[in-house]
Parts: sequence; structure tokens; C-alpha cells
Amino acid sequence: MDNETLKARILEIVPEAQQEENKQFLTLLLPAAKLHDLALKLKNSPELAFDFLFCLSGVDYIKQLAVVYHLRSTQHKHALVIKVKTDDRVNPNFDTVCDIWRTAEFHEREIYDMFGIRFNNHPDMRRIFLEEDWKGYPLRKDYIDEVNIVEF
Amino acid sequence: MTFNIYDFTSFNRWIDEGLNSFMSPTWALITEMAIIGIVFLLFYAVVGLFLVYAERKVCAFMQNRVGPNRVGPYGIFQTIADFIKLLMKELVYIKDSDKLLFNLAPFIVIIASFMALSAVPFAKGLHAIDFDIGILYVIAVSSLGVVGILLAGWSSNNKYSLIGAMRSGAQIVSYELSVGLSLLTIIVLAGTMQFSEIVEMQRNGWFIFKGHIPAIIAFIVFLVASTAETNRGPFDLAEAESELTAGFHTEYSGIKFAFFFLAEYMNMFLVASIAATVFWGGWMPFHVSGWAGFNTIMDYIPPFIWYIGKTAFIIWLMMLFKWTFPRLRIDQLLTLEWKYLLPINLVNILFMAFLVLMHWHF
Amino acid sequence: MKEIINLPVSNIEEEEYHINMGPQHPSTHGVLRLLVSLQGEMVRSLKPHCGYIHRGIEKMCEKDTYPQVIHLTDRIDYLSAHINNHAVCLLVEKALEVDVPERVRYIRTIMDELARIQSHQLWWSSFGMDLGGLTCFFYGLRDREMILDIWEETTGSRFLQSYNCPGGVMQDIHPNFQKKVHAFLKTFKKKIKDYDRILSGNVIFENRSQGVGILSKEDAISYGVTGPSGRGSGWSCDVRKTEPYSMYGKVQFNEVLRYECDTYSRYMVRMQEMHESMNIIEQLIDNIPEGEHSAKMKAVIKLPAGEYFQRVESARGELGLFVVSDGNKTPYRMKFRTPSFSNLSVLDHISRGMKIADLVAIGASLDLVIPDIDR
Amino acid sequence: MKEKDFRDNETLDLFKRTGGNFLMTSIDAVIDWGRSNSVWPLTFATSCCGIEMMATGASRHDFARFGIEVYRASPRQADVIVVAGTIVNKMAPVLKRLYDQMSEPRYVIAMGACAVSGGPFYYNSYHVVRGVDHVIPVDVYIPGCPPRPEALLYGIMQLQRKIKLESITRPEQTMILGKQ
Repeated sequence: MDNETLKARILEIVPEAQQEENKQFLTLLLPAAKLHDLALKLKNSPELAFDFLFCLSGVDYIKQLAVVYHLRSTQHKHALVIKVKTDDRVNPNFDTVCDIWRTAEFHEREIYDMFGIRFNNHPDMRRIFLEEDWKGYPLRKDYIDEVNIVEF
Repeated sequence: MTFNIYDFTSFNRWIDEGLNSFMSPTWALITEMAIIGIVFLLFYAVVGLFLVYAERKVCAFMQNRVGPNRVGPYGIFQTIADFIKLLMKELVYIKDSDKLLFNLAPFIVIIASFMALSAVPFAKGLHAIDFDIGILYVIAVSSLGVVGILLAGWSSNNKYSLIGAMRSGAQIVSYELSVGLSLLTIIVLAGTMQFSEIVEMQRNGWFIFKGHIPAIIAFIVFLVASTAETNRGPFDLAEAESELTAGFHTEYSGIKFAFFFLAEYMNMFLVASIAATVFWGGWMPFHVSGWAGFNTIMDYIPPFIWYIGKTAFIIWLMMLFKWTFPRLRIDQLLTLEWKYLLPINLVNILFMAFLVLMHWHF
Repeated sequence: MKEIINLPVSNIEEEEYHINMGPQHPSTHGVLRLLVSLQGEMVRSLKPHCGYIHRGIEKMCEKDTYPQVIHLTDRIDYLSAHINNHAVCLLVEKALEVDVPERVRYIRTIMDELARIQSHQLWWSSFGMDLGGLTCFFYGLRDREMILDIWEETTGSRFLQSYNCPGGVMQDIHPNFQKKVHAFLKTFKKKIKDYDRILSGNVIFENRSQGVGILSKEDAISYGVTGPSGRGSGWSCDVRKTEPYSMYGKVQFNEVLRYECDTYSRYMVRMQEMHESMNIIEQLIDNIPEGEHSAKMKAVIKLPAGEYFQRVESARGELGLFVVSDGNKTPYRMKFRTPSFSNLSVLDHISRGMKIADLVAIGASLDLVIPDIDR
Repeated sequence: MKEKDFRDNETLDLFKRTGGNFLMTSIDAVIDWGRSNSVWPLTFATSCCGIEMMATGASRHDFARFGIEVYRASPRQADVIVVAGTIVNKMAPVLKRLYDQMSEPRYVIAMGACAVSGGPFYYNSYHVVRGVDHVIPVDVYIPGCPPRPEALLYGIMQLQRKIKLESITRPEQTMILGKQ
């Protein structure tokens, strides 16, 4: 399925999706509430069949916190990038997709660890790399740690 | 007979009479015991240290390495350095461990191997005690070591140790059967359990030739089972490095660890010397009946050399096993024993009994 | 003690025995910690605890320029350092639309394949060691030294070279390069038969690995288990085939796939991949075209604002590089999608119900590199 | 550095001053000989330097020649902990504990830039311990990223040299000679 049909198909499911500019992949910005529904459909409908979540990353855009899902279909070889954003920096949360793609379980824990974004319904929402009592979320742009970081 | 040069019986009698001539029989007995004890301790230490060195060199040979070569010529003092270091190393006391059992365990292991050594004939007249149930004694005593291993695993309050000890328990209980039964095959052929007589009976041909097929099967089974019994690779599950860090002796340091280390090598020496004695004629030279000249030449080689040579060969085989094969899993280990070795052994004993009955042996 | 006595009998039977494998444990190949629940010797479940070597490389990348980032990627997965460097360079070149000389593509591809072979050699060594065959360890490392020698001559370092740079490679290959690679190929083709003799054909090894740690293709995709581990489950996930980069589109090689889905098939995939890698090198080594070893690049590399993604096939699986750039000389956000991280997540799933010795074998067959997990 | 340089004048003065009973010095000599020639390392590697440590143990470089052959997985039985690789904040307590679990005498080699000072992760990293000597006392530092096997061998030889100057009968001399 080429990018245009793919886009049309997804806009059918989620009309609010907006396309972002990207040369490589079809990138769509979704409202956070629709994420889990769309993810289920992406995985399960046979003509889409996005079964491989090959990258899941958090990005801090200073005003907003975002989670980027890179998806590919091993069957149809097409790829898609989904992005969700939130303005809430104090208690950001999204729905988990780890019931759909199991690899998300670890990646979401990593995003929680680094950005403080919580994922609802995640089975084991703990920090993965840092100690449980670590203060702050290191990959956020406003992270300040005068004790541990030696600035170059 | 030229053979008598190497006969230690008269030498022993000479010492005995000499001691009795100037002290009471009780004191003479005690003195003799002390002498034997010291000689055995020295022998134990020398053999233990040498085996550790030999193992290092053999494994280095297998792995395209040089092995220790800085301490003394060809590194022969390497194990002595190790020993000094282990002797001077701190003994760590584990909190919440069972102090008594924790300290007792290494001694049980080393005493078991030390006791078993006493029944082994090194040459004619050169053994501490010549039991008439020598084989039974050796089997009984050598399996005492597992008690030490179990105690070590239990008392050190470490989960890895406990798993290692439990594995070792299961392993030795199973493989003791095969060791016993394969020796029983030879007892059927020999008709005696006394080591000196077993060796004497092999004057005209070693049992492995005399008993041909069943004896060879018994020898292979004995080799496999005894490798397992000594906790050596590929059966070293009790101390499986990659799974249980160091198994039952994880918490031991210094000289107590050295006891376990040494006992492992002595057990290997022990089973190798039993295999040599029972299957390969012990100190008995290689004789071919009818070739008088050849036999005389063979007789010139001292029995002790024959004994050491055979034992060293079997030890070398066991070292090759260790450095070649990957380790078995615990269930595969028990499968091997209960489903393969034990039935083979039982059939083999029947076969051997039949053979003896029909006089098909040489 | 009292509590245990008062428990109902059924509960005592189901009492679990927890052991901690790691952070210092010989078979975790580093500082991974596995909290294993056992029932007897049987693994009921396990929880990986990572982060014992989390160095914050992604944060550091945000302060470093792109050429500096390359030096950090070496230390992520040190066994496929060349391939990690390659990913960064490809990403930068793609974003700046730089065309690298043909010679560079050849050199990079050969270096990548050498890196893959040495990584698999080391994996084979540690696999053998984990199963208790210590001799394997020495065989693998002995042959690995030959590759390190080749690298040392060209790049000046044994195995963390940072040889790739945006636009090309740091310096041209050593005059002896081709000769030495030929010598290596000739020797290693003989030596790899030793590998098969000592481990692959061994009956104990076959019993230890066959039918152990079954990972179905669906699970492999869902958990994102890429690389040789995924191909051992019959999933065709080789980036060199699906999205060819450098010379991979032009050389002939097979994607090794096996369908038994167990530890043995993952083992065999890697063994055959070494043959395939040698095959690739053989096709390239004599045809390296003359030319520059680097394209002309600006002194300061600034990526246009936007988002970029680059995938390469590292020795452990798919390495993804996600970069958000705001037009500065440093990346705004750099995310490494490392293969070992995803491969680790499946460990709990496939080792349940196995023996503790199998857990070691499964862990070894996934070929985890711990800094690759933690970054 | 040669051994005679290592025993500089100050050290020799110290020897003269404290004198030394013949028996005691002989005991020291024997024990130091044993300890220095049998330094068993702990299998402990965190990252890249661990691979070079493995390479040092392997066929070409062969640790075993110096009697450093027996890699012990249990800290109780090891003599030297070669800290090969980065130590991060989460790992530091574990490393301290490992060190505490080792039985005396124990030695530490900091192998590689990360273990010496934090290395490439000194700046801008929020989770790296800048030098393993913040956590445990170090006997020998080996620079390099990663150090070559030859460097590790040299470091081991320096450690052996250091052990040879220890004294259990006169602990104060050992103190002065550098082991705190």
C-alpha cells in the first residue's frame, strides 16, 4: 500500500489525524485518546497489518512531550510513523500499546524512565534503567542535575 | 625371581621388626601409624599439587596456550605459589551460616578422599591396609564426600550453593550405582574383593583383556560414572560456573576452598587408580603368556612406574573429557544414568556371570 | 518459621525460590541482573533488571556534534562498532544528500562484514563457555585476533576504531589490507570446521539446545526480536535485504533463515552467517575501486531541521537511529533503537518452564550485549 | 619501570631503619612470592574493556603464564578484581559489595579510561561514576580505551611487583609502600 492510500485509510479511521512533513515516512499526528483504537486496527486489519513496532521513542519539544511510534508491516513492507503529543508536563500520560506489540512493554518503561510519561494500563510501570528513587527525568530538556553532570 | 627387587613386603617387615625390637608393641603400632600417616599426607600433597599443575598444562595444550611458565622452569612451582596464597588468605565467616557445619564440610570432603586412598595398592606390599573387602571399603568411603558437599551447600546460606549441593546429591546417589555395578562385574570375574588378590590375579593378563567384551563395557561405564562421581566436566553440575557461579563452594575462601579444590583432584586420582588397579592390573607389568623374555624385560620396570603410568593415562583421558565436552543438564544427567548406564550394567553383569560360568574368559 | 509451618500444604509446594542472576554473574555477559523465580530447577518467571551500565549516551549525544556522536556509538555495542558508526554516517549523508565515493562503500561493507564475523566468533566463544565447553572460548578468541590485526593495521586500533566518519572513512586502507583479508578467509574457512566439530556436531550440545527456548515467528515480530535471533524463528528481517545500504544491494548473498525456532536454530543461523559474510567479503575484496576515501564535507556538519531514521543490520539485529534535528550542529534528540534491548524483552517469555541451565543457553543464544541494552 | 627503580632510596632507607629479623623477612619473602604469583581474578566485566580482558586471557596473550589463570566467579575466592569498564551510579553499590565480599588480601585494577576517570563519559553524563576510586581503593590504573592486552599484562606485572613489597610481619611498612 503506498503512502497516499495508507493516509486515506487511516484518515477514515481517525479523521482528526494531521500529516507532518517527513521525507522518509508517512508521519501522522494523532489525538492521544484515539491512539489505542487506531493501534488495534493497524495491527489487526489484514490490509494494513502493522505487526512490527520497530522504534518507540519519546521526544521533548519543550512545549510539548511527544511519543513517536515507528511501525512497519512485515507482510506488506509499508511503514508508518505515528506521533502523539501532550501539553501536560507535570503528569503526562498515554494509553499503552504493549498489549498489541509486546516490544512496547520495555520501550514504554524506558520512556517513562527518561521523560516521565506514564502509560495507562501498562503491567509494570517502573523505571527501567535508573534507580527507583532517582529524581527527575534525564532526557527532558529542562533536566538539571548539578551533582552528577559535569558540563563541558 | 627378579621381581622381588620391587617387593616391599620384606621392607615393611624389616621396619616392623626394627621398631618392635626397642619399644613395646603398642608404641610400635602407634609409631607405624604415624609414619604411614605422614607418608600419605606428603604423597597426598605432592599428587594434589602435581595434578593441578598437570590439568593446567593439559588444558593449555588443548586450547593452544602455553599455560603457567613464569614460576620456576615450565611453571612447575605454580601450584605451590597458589597453595601458599590460599593458605594465607582470609577465611570469611558468613553471617547466618551454620558455623559448625560450614567449617566441618571441607574436612569431611578431604578426609573421605584421604581415607579411600589408604586401600589403594601402589606396589606389591606398598599399601596401608589390605582389606579383604577393599573394593567395598573404597566405594563406601569415597561416597562419604558427598555428605561434605551437601553440608557445604546447606550451611553456607547461599541459594546457588544449595542448588549445587542438591544437584550433587542427586548426581552421586545415581552414579554410585553404576560405579558399584561396574566394579561388581569385575568382582564376578575375580571372585574376590581384596585389592592385593585382584592385582595378583592379573599376573598373566589384565582383567580388561581377560574379561574382554564385558570387561571393556564395564570399564567404559566405570569411566563415565566415576567422572560424574568426581564432579568433573562434563558432569560438573554441582559447581557449574556459568549457572551457579561456583556451586556448593561459592562462599568458601582461602584454605577451606583449597580443600575442596584439592579433594576434587584427589578423587580423580583415586578413581583413576581404582580403574587402573581393577581393570588394568594396577602395578602389575604387562605380561604376555608364553613370551618369557618379553615378560622379564617388562618385570624390570618398577611396579610403581606401571601403576603411576596407568593412573596418569586414565587421568589424562578424564582431563580430555573435561576440556572437550559441554556440560550436561541435570535431567539429561539422570537420564543417562537411569535409562542407559544402569540397564547396560545389569545386563553386563549377567553376561559376565555367564562368561565366568562357561569359562569363556582367558 | 512459624508462618511457613502455618501455611496450607498446597502453598508450600508452590513456594517459589528466587535467585538473583547478576549483576555480577558469569553467564549474563556483563552486568545484567535477572531476578529468577524457580520451582526446583524450573524457571517459573524472570524479571530482567537493566541499567547497571546505563551511561546516558542519548543525553550526551544532545551535547555532541555528529562526528563526536560516532565515538559514542562505538561504546554502545562494542562488538559491532563499525556497523554502529556506519549507521550514523549513513544518516548524516542521507540528510545532507551527500554522495559518498564508491571506494568508501566497498570499504565500509567489508569492514561491517569483518565486524559481523568477529562478533559471531566472540558469541560462539561465550556460547560454548556458557554451556560448559571452555575450549570453545579459546578457539573463538584465537581466530578473532586475526581480524583485530587487520583492523589495527588500517585503523590503528584493535576494536573501537571510530573508523567511519561522515562522508567516508578516516584514512585509506593499508596496502596489506587485501592480502591479509585473503589470508584470514583462507585460514578461517578451515578453522570454522573445527567449530562445527567441537560444538555443532556434539551430541551433548544438540541435546542441550534442540527444543529449548521456542520462539515462534509471531512472537518474534511482536517482541521485535530481530537479527539472527529473529531469523532463527523464520522471520526474514535482514535489513541488508529489505532495505539495502552501501554495497549490500549489489552483492550476492543469502539471507539465512531457519524454522526450528529454538536455541539450536539461532545457533545455526549465526554459524551460517559467518559463511555468508565471508562470501560477501570475497566478492568485494578484489574489486575495491580506486578513488578518494572520503567525500568533501563541510567542517561543521549541520543537519536540516526535521526527523530522520536510519536502519542498519548490526551483528545482533536491527539497529535503528532516530534523530530529531533542529538545524543545529548537535542533534536535538537522538534515539538508538538497539537490537539487544528488544531481544532481552523476550527472555522471560521463552524461558518459562525451562531449566535454569537452559536459561543460560537461551540467554547466550540471544547474544545480548549489555551496554547495547542500557546505552 | 624496573624493579630497582621501584625500590627507590626512600624505601631502602626505610628498610635500613626498620632493620628486619632474618626469619621474618624470609616469611615475608615466601608469602609475597606466593601471593604475587597467584593472583586469581574475578570474572567481572561491565563493557568493552571486558572483551580485551577476555582477549588477554585467550590464546595469544595468555594470562595463565603469570599464574593468573584461574578466573573465579565467586568473589570469596578471587584475589584481584579487574574493573573492566564503566561503573555507573546504579552499579557502584554492587561493586562496593563485591569488593567487600572478597577476602583479604584483595587488589583492584582499574582497567580502561572509564574505570580510571569516567573516560569518554566524564562530561555531560548523569549516571557515570567518574573513576572507580570513588568507590573502592585502586592499586593499579591502566589507561586506554580500551587498553591493549599488553597494557593489561603490564598492569598485572606492576601489581605483582607491588605485592612483592608487602609485609605481613611489619604492616606499617606496607602502609608506607602505598597500600592504604
